[in-house]
Amino acid sequence: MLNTAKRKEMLRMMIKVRAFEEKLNDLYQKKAMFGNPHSYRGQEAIAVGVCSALEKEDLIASYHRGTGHIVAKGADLYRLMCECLGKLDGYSKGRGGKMHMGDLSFGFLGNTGTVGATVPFATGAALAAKIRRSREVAVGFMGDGAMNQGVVHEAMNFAGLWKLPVIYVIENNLYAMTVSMERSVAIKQLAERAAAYGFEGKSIDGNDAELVLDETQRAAEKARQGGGATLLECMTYRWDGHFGGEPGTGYRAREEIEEWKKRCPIMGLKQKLIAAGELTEAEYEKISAAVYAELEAVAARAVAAALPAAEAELDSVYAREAAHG
Amino acid sequence: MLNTAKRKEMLRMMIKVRAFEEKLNDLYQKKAMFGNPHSYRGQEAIAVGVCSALEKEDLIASYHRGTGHIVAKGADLYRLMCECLGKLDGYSKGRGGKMHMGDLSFGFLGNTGTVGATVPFATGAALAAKIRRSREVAVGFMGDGAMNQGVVHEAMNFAGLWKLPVIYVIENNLYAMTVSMERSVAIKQLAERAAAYGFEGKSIDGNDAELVLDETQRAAEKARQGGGATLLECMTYRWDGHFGGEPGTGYRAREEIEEWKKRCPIMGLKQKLIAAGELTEAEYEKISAAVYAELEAVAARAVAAALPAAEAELDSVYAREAAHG
Amino acid sequence: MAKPMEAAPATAAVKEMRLQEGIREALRHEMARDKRVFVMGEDVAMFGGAYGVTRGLLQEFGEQRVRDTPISEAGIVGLAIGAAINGMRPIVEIQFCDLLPLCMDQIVTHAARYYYQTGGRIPVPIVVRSKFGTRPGGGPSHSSCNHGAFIPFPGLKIIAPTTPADAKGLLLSAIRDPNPVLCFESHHLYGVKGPVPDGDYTVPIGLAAVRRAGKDLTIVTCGGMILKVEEAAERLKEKKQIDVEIIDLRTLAPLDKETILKSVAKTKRAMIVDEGPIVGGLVAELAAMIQENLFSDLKGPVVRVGAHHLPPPHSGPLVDAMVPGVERIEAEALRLLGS
Amino acid sequence: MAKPMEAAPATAAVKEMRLQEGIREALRHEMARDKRVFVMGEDVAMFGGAYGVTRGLLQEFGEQRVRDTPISEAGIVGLAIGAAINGMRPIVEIQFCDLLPLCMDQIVTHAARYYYQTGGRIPVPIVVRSKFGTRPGGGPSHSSCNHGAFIPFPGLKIIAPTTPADAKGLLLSAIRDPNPVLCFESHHLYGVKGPVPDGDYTVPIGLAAVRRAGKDLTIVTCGGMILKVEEAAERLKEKKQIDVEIIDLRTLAPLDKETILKSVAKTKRAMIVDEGPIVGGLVAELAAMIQENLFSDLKGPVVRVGAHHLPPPHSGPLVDAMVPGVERIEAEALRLLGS
Ligand SMILES: Cc1ncc(C[n+]2csc(CCOP(=O)(O)OP(=O)(O)O)c2C)c(N)n1
Ligand SMILES: Cc1ncc(C[n+]2csc(CCOP(=O)(O)OP(=O)(O)O)c2C)c(N)n1
Ligand SMILES: [Mg+2]
Ligand SMILES: [Mg+2]
Repeated sequence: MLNTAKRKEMLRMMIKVRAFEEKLNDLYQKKAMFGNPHSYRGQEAIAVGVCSALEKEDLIASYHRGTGHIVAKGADLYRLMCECLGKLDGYSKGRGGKMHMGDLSFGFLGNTGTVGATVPFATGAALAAKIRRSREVAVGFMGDGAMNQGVVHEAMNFAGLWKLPVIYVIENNLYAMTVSMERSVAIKQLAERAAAYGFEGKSIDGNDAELVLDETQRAAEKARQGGGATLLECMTYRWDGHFGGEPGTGYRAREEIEEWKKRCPIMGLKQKLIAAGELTEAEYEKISAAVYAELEAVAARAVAAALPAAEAELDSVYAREAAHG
Repeated sequence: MLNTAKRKEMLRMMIKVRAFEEKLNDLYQKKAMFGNPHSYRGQEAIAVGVCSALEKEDLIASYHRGTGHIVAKGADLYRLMCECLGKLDGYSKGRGGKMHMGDLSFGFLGNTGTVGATVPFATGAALAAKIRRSREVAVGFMGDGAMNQGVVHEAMNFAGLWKLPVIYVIENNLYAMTVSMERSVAIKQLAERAAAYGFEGKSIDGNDAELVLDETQRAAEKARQGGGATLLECMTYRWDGHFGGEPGTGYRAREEIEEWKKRCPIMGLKQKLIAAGELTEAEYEKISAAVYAELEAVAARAVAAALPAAEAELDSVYAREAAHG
Repeated sequence: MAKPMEAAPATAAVKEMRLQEGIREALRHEMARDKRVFVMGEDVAMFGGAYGVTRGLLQEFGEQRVRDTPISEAGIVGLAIGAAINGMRPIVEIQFCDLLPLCMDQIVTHAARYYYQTGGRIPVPIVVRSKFGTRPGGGPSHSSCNHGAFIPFPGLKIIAPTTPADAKGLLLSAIRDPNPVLCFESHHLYGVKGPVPDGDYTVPIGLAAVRRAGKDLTIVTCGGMILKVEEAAERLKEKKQIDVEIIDLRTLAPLDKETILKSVAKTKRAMIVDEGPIVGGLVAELAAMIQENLFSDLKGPVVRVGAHHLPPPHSGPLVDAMVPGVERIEAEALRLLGS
Repeated sequence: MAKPMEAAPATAAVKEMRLQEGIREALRHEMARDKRVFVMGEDVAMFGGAYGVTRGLLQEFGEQRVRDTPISEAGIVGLAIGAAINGMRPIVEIQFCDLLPLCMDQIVTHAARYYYQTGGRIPVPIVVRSKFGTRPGGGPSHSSCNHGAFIPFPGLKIIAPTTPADAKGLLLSAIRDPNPVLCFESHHLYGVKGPVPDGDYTVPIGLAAVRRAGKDLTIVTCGGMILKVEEAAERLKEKKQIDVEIIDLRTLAPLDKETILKSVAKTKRAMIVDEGPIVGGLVAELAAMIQENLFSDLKGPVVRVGAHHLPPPHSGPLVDAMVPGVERIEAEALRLLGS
């Protein structure tokens, strides 16, 4: 079992992930951001559980609902917030927005708004590790809806065939935008599909951060030993609408939403820690307050930051220097 | 069990399918055809078993190795041969060649040279039947290699989700061009993938025409009853090279080729019929001779047929009349 | 080619509605008229489409003919092709045109070539609707204008309605057309209102519309850019007494050369304004075609005004700099007119 | 931009080989020099590629770096992108360009935009090799020329070598380039022989080559068409004393405007000859660009000579009618020259 420090750090990180979403939504409501947020609230245990199991050199690929993964993998909150707001200080200089980023300095392969498109990136990153015998493991995050994209099928077949050190993490929040899983596939659990590619698939409680961490560690260990790919289907739920401005109630029953909110990943870990005498209410409040305060400061700076100069970026499309030095 | 007449008809059709391949290869060697043949020799039991199980209104979609399916579904040999030779009398007026045809008059949805691309056509044809409650069943033929195409994955998921009246027939001849199945997927049998889409998958001896017919009938019956899709993986082997001019020996052991030739689908059914006293050697020779004679006549006519006039076809790309009258 | 019905048939009643609703009118009208027509796409049924275009269709026509799909663009188009071959008239929605490359093979290699490659035996009457338009917050995967990228592929028809009435009339033509038709719907125009005739009428595919008559300069454009071009034309008139003739393509393939060349032959100066990339695509084809046909009449080069050759950016100022604005259109026009 | 190395470095020995082998030379040279380089594609390892380009690489570099793949074009390119992001230099073979639409999304929306959309943090140095060229027997799915269709998409570099020496030099530039590079290899040129210098040299991307000097007319072309254009030029010289200047683009994106415009400014007449479609694509961009820049110098319109706007047919006579032949090139040139 994990030591107290690690468990508290995971709790703190989940609060951070959620606080970021809440602050971003706040700025969105105030029309301070370009585009829409895709709230990660409710799914925090997955990003935090997975990233807490990884080592520094390990890599993740993300998708449209990516802010949670990016925060959990160790992004600088100010630069991330700036990117959401289209500011020059953003990771992508405001060019990409939160759906289009990437920075290897914290092991982030990148994300994009095209569902499923980055799954082969994680797979290819794992292929690179295999070819040059380096230790890193790659994680491909995706939503349940991505499992019906052709390129995801193709990528997973490669991973099984070549025993690549990759972990596929499906965040099954039961809906792809407004379409429920029952209306997208004819199987009970998406983890069943791993068998079609010749590797292990497992469906787990995605709201239990420690469980997610354990399973990720097992999968990463196996990958480093040459055991190949693993698919982890993490069952979870998105608390908010699909994106900002979409309430998420037109196609989901209020009871269902309430039911899932009772299984809050943060509250779950908090109660465990308190029950185990490793945390007090007061301590929790202190941690939480500190995180939210940090976000306030970050947001204030990001709002004040400069937008990119219109003309400056116009020939930014070709890389000049030889790649990787 | 099938009656003698039907069994003999299947035998005759398999000979016809093979004779067509042999005649086409002959013309190819003589440089009488444009492009290359993709010989179907060795796989005759699949095309004939499947098509013998279908009713007139049922539909098939084919692929690059399609001449066998086209003959078995009832194409006119002269027009098919003309198409191979790029003649104006061809089904596609010489525009498409044998890889690009389609004619609903004998239930042929069409084929194309893009591996896997017609699998969604069979699926969509089945969707049409479901929406308007018509009786026809659609068959999607494909090679083993097609199972790793994204669009095939997407189409099969639709079929499972919507319980469409479609039958997927994988002709698993163990190789995709020069790449063996072991070097393409990490599973033992491709039929296992049906589970990922929520319908039944079965791996059977693809060189036993009667077995193929039985399984196809079961699947078609089920489809007509609203039971949805079935995947039939028919294990078989291609006797010749991938296409004309490619010997097929650079990546396959001679022993393997010889082994499979011993399991000739035509000889198999012939022996059964003789053993059952339903056929004599002499009778067989008579049937065979008649078929080969027919092919000689067809080829002679096709060779003598006119090529399309160069300019005539230049604005043939848009359909003028409203579709379907 | 038949004369287009520019306005309501004298008899028909007219309703004011948004372009989005004009499209829906066409879908409803044809689904009621023709049992072969059905609609499928991501979130089109229960939710009524990401932009509300298909709202109410599920309730009116039922789940057999209005279908939510998994996230499988290539499969969606592929199934539509198969259903069309088997006698149906599928209409699919691809949520935005950045996703068209996912079904590119099915569209350009199969749907577009099927009629030709079957010797004219099998037409593929499908309609693929998608949204285009570059806007802040969309970013590189959600905000493209790739309408021009489909022009080099034979066998496709491509439309881009700019008024609610055209939207209904062009969609009806598209659904009834025996060929695959791509319909590009502008993000900038969904909300634009205008009169739409009741009942059955079509706007023929292949016919451009002269939106403003002028003698000094012809500006050819399509989709959302029409708004900026019209404003620029107003300014040029006010400030400099320049009379701009505006041609709204409405159909991108096949191009209405007759209307375009007639106008340029008159004004002797042509400018192409498009939200798509300045390199390749629509602006290139139009400029090349016009100078090929009217070289000796032209008083200046055919000028291309398009988006800078970049992925669509996320941040507002970057988008503003990339996409042609009224000022840029105005400035280019003045440059061309040498004033 | 650095001067291209048109010929062997004075020192280097020269070997006569086919274009196909020139490509292989580049792959071997760079795989030996740079451990990050690896090759994958359908049938490229054990079989040596559908056209033999990668023959022997498996034996020389082993199965880790030379990989046969399943039939998964989008996956192949997607994995290449991921491997490139993680520090490798993947070279993938897509068996023929008709299959590029299957990986269109990965190429144009992701590989091409990644550097931009990550704020310049992550380049994607991949090379996608594919065959183009229309020939009898290929038919609508196996015989396309869609090289021009990629021009509207920012972030890509596109090359099309026509000599064995260029093939080696351009491929070496492509593999070392930090951007995604599409390499179109002509079916008609694989077998063409020529001298190839030993050792390390590059032909820079972005530089066209003047293959024949002339004063009367500039013909811009690329890929397999070079053979027909050179023959037409010979005939025009013999029959009519017409001096044609031939520009072989070698790089389709970014275009070498300098070389093209310099030539046309001199000859005052330009013709674009391409195996791709006459509508849209490469011929349109070049015609539009040239008239935009040299309108007042031109003595006639920029003439486009391309394939008729059809899917590539199967039957010989149909292919001959569709693809520009020497006669058509010659006739168009005479028409443009008014003789
Ligand atoms: C390929 C593709 N198709 C459609 C869309 C539009 N879209 C954006 S998010 C989304 C739903 C994704 O669902 P899921 O993969 O389950 O992720 P979630 O949003 O639930 O986290 C859709 C359809 C897209 N971005 N990309
Ligand atoms: C999408 C696609 N990729 C690659 C090719 C080139 N190619 C033609 S046939 C073939 C092998 C097909 O193998 P399989 O599906 O098993 O059919 P078989 O030839 O064995 O009958 C390949 C790779 C193609 N035609 N289409
Ligand atoms: Mg989901
Ligand atoms: Mg096979």
